[in-house]
Amino acid sequence: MTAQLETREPSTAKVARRILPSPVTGQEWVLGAVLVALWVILSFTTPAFATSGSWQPLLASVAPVAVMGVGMTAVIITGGIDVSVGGAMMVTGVTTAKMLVDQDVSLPVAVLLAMALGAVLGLVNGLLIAYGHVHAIIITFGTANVLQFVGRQIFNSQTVNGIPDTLDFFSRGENGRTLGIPHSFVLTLVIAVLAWIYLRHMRGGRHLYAIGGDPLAARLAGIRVQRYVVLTYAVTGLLVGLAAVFTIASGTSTLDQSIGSGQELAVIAAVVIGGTSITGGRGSVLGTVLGALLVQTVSSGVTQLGWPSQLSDFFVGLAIAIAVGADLLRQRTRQQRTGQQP
Amino acid sequence: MAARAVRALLTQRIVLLAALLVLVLVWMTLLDSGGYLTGAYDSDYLSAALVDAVPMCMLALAELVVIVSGRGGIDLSIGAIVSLAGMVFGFAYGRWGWSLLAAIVLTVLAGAALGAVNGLLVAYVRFPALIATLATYYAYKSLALVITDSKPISDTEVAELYSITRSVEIPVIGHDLPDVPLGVFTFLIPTVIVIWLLTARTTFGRRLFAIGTNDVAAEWSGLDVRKTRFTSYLLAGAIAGLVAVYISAQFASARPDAGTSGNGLALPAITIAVLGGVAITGGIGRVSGVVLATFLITWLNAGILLAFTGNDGTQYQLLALGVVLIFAALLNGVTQRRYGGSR
Amino acid sequence: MVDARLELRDISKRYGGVRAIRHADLVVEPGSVHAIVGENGAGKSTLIKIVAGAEGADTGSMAFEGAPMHLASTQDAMAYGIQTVYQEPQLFADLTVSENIFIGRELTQRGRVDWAEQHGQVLDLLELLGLPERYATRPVRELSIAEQQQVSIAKALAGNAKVLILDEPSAILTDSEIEVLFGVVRRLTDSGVSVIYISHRLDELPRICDRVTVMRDGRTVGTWPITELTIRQIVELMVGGELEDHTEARTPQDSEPRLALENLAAAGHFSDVNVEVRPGEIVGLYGLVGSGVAEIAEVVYGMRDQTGGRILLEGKPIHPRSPRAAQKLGIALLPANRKAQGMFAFQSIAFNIGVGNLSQLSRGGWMNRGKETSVAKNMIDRLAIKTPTEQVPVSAMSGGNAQKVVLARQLVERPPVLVLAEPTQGVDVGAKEEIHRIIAQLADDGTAVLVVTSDLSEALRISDRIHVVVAGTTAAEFAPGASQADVLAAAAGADADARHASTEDGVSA
Amino acid sequence: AAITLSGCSKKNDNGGGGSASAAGGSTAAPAAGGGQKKIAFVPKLQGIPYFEAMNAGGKAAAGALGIQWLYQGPTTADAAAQTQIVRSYIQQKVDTLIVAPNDPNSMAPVLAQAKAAGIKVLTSDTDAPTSVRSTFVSQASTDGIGTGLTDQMATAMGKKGKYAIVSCGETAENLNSWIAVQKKVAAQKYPGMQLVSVVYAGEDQNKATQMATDLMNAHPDLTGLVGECTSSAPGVAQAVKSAGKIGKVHTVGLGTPKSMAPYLKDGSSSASILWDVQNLGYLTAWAGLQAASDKPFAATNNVSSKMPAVKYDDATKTLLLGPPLVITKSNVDQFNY
Ligand SMILES: Nc1ncnc2c1ncn2[C@@H]1O[C@H](COP(=O)(O)OP(=O)(O)OP(=O)(O)O)[C@@H](O)[C@H]1O
Ligand SMILES: Nc1ncnc2c1ncn2[C@@H]1O[C@H](COP(=O)(O)OP(=O)(O)OP(=O)(O)O)[C@@H](O)[C@H]1O
Ligand SMILES: [Mg+2]
Ligand SMILES: [Mg+2]
Repeated sequence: MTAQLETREPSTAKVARRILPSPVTGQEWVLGAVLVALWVILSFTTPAFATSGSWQPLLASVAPVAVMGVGMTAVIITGGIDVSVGGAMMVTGVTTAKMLVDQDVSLPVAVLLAMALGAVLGLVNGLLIAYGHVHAIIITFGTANVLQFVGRQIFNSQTVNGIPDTLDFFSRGENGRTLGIPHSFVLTLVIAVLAWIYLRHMRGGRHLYAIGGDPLAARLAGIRVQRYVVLTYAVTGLLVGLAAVFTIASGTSTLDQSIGSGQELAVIAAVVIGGTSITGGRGSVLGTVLGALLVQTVSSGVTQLGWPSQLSDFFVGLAIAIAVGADLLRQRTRQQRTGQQP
Repeated sequence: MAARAVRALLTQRIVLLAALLVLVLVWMTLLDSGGYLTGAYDSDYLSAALVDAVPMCMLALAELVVIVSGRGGIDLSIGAIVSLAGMVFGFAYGRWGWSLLAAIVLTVLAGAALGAVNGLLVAYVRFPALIATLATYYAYKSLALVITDSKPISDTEVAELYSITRSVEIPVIGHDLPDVPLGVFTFLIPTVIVIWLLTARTTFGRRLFAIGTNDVAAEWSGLDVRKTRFTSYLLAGAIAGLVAVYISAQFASARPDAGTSGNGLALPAITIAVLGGVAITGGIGRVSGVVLATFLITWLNAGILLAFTGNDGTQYQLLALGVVLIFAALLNGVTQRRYGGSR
Repeated sequence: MVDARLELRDISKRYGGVRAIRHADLVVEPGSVHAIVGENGAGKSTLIKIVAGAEGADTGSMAFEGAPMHLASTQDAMAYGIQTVYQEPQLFADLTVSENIFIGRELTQRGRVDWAEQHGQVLDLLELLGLPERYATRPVRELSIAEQQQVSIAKALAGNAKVLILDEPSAILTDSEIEVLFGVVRRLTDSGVSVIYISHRLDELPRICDRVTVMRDGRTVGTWPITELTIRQIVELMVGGELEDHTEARTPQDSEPRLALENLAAAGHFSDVNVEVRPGEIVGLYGLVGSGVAEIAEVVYGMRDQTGGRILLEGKPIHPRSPRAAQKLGIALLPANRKAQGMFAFQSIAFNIGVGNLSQLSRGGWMNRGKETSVAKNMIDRLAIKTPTEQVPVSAMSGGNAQKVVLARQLVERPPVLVLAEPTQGVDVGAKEEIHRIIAQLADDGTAVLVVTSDLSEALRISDRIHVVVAGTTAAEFAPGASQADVLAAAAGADADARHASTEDGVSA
Repeated sequence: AAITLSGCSKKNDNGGGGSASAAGGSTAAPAAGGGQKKIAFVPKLQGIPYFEAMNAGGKAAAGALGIQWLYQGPTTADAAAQTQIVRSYIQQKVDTLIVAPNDPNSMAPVLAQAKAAGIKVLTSDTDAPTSVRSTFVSQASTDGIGTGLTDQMATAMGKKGKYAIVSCGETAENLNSWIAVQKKVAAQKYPGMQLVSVVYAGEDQNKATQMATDLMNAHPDLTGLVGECTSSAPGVAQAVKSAGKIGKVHTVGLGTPKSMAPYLKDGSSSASILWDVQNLGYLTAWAGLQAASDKPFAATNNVSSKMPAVKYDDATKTLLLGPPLVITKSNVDQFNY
């Protein structure tokens, strides 16, 4: 258009004005407030809650869910879903653990290996979904089962014993922390921030939202939809690999077949609590990280308060219902304000 | 003629499933006669394996109902409902000394009530179904454990209930046929018939498929969209309540993790429903497809246990389920483009 | 002589068994506005989708400024400077207007989207189209349909266009918005841009375009300078024959109104709507898109809340709160948007007809399947629906036949009041005729029919009386045979006190 | 379906009948050959060191005793998954079926089916007392384990202070009965010790670690943690180690030697109560063979050179491996599982 219509210099006043919607969504404010409130309440009711001995492990155990959540957020923004992350975590986890034990690989090699393997698994999902024209939930249900099989075959009915402390850098001991924060969580935050910038400020990120909003229109706008879809699953796989590394790092020196089990639901829960729309087109990684923190705070809180540990899932369910309910309510009032009928 | 058969095979899930089922049976029988199996793959074994098919098929039918209702319909909480309703059954029948019939009625009502909560959230509050049922999945699962302090109820009344799922000879013609688990007659067949009648022969079925096909058009046609969707979740809960009774009987104890231990019952049920041709986008799904898919997976699994010794057996079951699901789904994707849609 | 900007030769395109385009040719000159007209389904949209790279042609060749052009994607077309506004707005509801305009070709600086630069350009575009600046940062979800259409246009303008394709941009714009659009189009052509303009509003053509290509049945009938054809000639080329004049006026029964709207209002959409429909009468409610005419039908059918006035049925006030309630009262409605509001796509004809009449087709919740089938068969006969059996899914039917199925759903019970919203939108001439015949037949049988339409020729052709809705109120009433020009003028708000029957020749296509 | 259904039904011929497909079945395992007895064991869960060590013991017995040892476990610790496997073993016409049931009551009906099919039925590791099982192969008495754990905990904690238990499956029968004994013993012998909490982490090590951490935070004066199963025992030790509380919080648990070795050596775990799991597997296989050969158990049995005097209690029909073993850093390296 610039050729035909002389462009005005954007005045500084206009640029200064809010160009994008606010960087933090309403859902994220609510979540942040709820988290702070919970932390305050817990600090008063269980004195040890506010100590480093409490929040360091909490952050370390949030890291895997949150880092996978970053990928899952992107996947769900495009209108997809990945229920195979648990299986992928098992496969990457056991492979990495075996490499650590048998080959004595170094930290960078182990991390790269885990991420590369995860990315390959994600790539398979992505290719099947993008080019198979099948709904993501169906494909990933299928690959979840296949990955469970593959993981167990690699385990070969044994646990992986004597995992060396190569990965300690990520969360264990003094050199596993900076300013008291476990490196796994620091890295998760770094990745979340990068993802946030990508999703908010880079072309590719905006295209993911467009794809989730209307894939056909996205194609007509010249967006290579299939390529992006493949990419998001591959990146999710890559982050699953990293999450597997975190899990090994914060775990015991043995790895057993329970690794990854139930993670898909935990990750999806964190994403939806964070305000990402399950139908695609809307969402943010910041909310996902907060969602993961909320879930872990709730279950830790229940144990620390001395309530039956079986109750923690009840509160997780409640948290999902309330968080998403609040989001729905806000959307509805906004719609009413703008006078639109659904 | 051949082209038509191929087309039917590719475009009609029922035909594909039937062909796969025959393939599995023939293949396993061949393996058996070739001496590659560790036990006989015979009619007695297949019939005994139906014990597991009963709850699986019933829950897959429950998923059919909610998935067909559309707008992202799905019920992740169905296994948790089985757990929680099962505890209700355990209390009523095992502890409070209710009669069996009264206890069953109460359990089904409890299941329906738990399903109604999902229905309320999804149909009236307009939660996405995946989220609503994820939330109730966590909540119900937790409550089931908390209310009995995690202990199963296996008082003698419950333990003796096993009799309603044992194998029986089919009357009159049954002598030369294998005994069939009683649950097939007392639970599965009635449920299949009821769901089939509901979906294919009643106005509820018409409304259900209508809202699943096109929510907006259903509203414009004067249908009560919300009530219909609500009812579908309630119905799924009621079926789960019935499954809770069956599982309590089959395992002679009401366990608080009956539907949630391991991978739980919900994900396999959804998988079977999808394999049976229920479209995840709503509006498409047939009872016969789900029944065939259940039989396919049950008998494939039973065969795999005889074909692979050691831990491999159960591991290959996972592989088989995953591969069959992906294969069927991809095939559908292909046919949708080539033949313009399959039903 | 200079090469044409765009040259299409012998283009054909099939969709399964449908031959959407057959051996079509199109030559577009630089700096001109080139109209493409044709009946619904003639292949206009398909043709421009091929030019836009959204669909591939099966045969034929394309050239751009003399050089062969091969398009594998919309991106390829955009690289040539071919920008398209599709018939259905292709926008992303959760993204802002600003983002929508630049989606797929964001301006970037060091990898990051340059929001400031984009924003500056968006403000210019909004100003150009007469939209408020504050829209730039609003999610598209919060805009009206017409505003969304304008955003689509802005989106096409933001690209460096050499060819701008507008597929029915005016269908949902108001007159003043159309004026703005025309201004933009003229500025573009002045700077050498070619504009391909598709419209069903033939009266616009002389004002804006230089040449016109007529399509019929997937073929390009020919291309003429617009000055060489009258509108009537264009219509005849479109339908491929002489125009027959509209049907003779029917004589409505003289009785009390069955349906009466008294000062009916829905806040934000319309107010002071006054209409009466007698048994056996067909009343047209004509208004441009956005005039509030569509919302009137929604209120009568209980889909939208009324905020003032009264709806009287047989003289008694009613308050339908849902379509269900409206149906119980005896009001049936054919929705405007067949695909979204009417069709159960992959379900059978019998299902589609039966689902709106479940209480008649069932007892105690049990479907009477024999009756369902026989009713469907009966309807197929009555409405002359072309289908081998009643089990065919409506998704496999043509537009006109699918529309008849949706209509059939409302006619099973011979409703006392029938509201038809855009009854022939997206329907062929032949089917249109038949649907009009069916409507007349219904009226003859005593139904009170209210036709809500934005298609003037249709309103003129089938109504016994026409109310024109302007800016949300019933502004004028016309008797049958009114001239198109007068009604249009009234609709545009020019002559509010027109209650006369002119005999000037009106075009009724 | 017609193909399989057309074969005649064999419901009334419990073995010995020699039907066509039974013959097919036996050729499937040519190694079985002559009179080798088929002894099948169904663990609660596959792939965990405990049951895989039992499997190793069973395999050793197979070589020594000339039996065919079959082992197949479910992928999740789930009663339903176990019954499928049991059914397939019934179909394979094994001679003896031995089960470590996830839920004893749930297993009872299908065990009855196995017995009706002429198969000898035993339980091992976890009993199903209400079932038709003829013998229970017990690793150690419930009292022995509960007392052992409590004694070790008391020693480590100095017989006083607060402690907590991180258990696994909420519904696991044997874990719950051990916990009951622990509570009783502690109340009687160690009044200074106070059990503050019992939490359930499932079969998930990481969850056990997290819960143990939460417990230490909730009770800053906590000095003891019990890991009640093989996945939570290393989990609680890891939690103590990560929290830097070695020496302040003591842990004991039911852990397999290899997984506990690093923790025993660095002091984050004081002791692991277990038994020689491979011997238990061997004993299980041996008991299976005895049952299959219809040989009764003596009050004291010479099973192998390692197990010269295994006691049998006729009243409870229990074969007892022996007293529990206390694994500490001094003897942990003697085990290879
Ligand atoms: N994706 C498709 N698949 C199958 N048939 C199609 C498809 N798109 C269009 N058609 C068919 O191609 C023909 C031409 O359609 P097209 O949309 O080009 O018409 P049009 O001239 O733009 O009509 P309108 O004025 O209603 O917009 C019609 O018969 C239509 O049904
Ligand atoms: N969007 C679409 N997707 C798939 N097929 C379509 C689509 N639109 C139209 N068709 C197919 O195109 C065929 C012709 O459509 P079209 O609307 O041109 O019919 P027609 O011959 O004009 O009939 P009628 O006179 O009833 O309108 C239909 O049979 C239908 O199957
Ligand atoms: Mg068009
Ligand atoms: Mg048509």
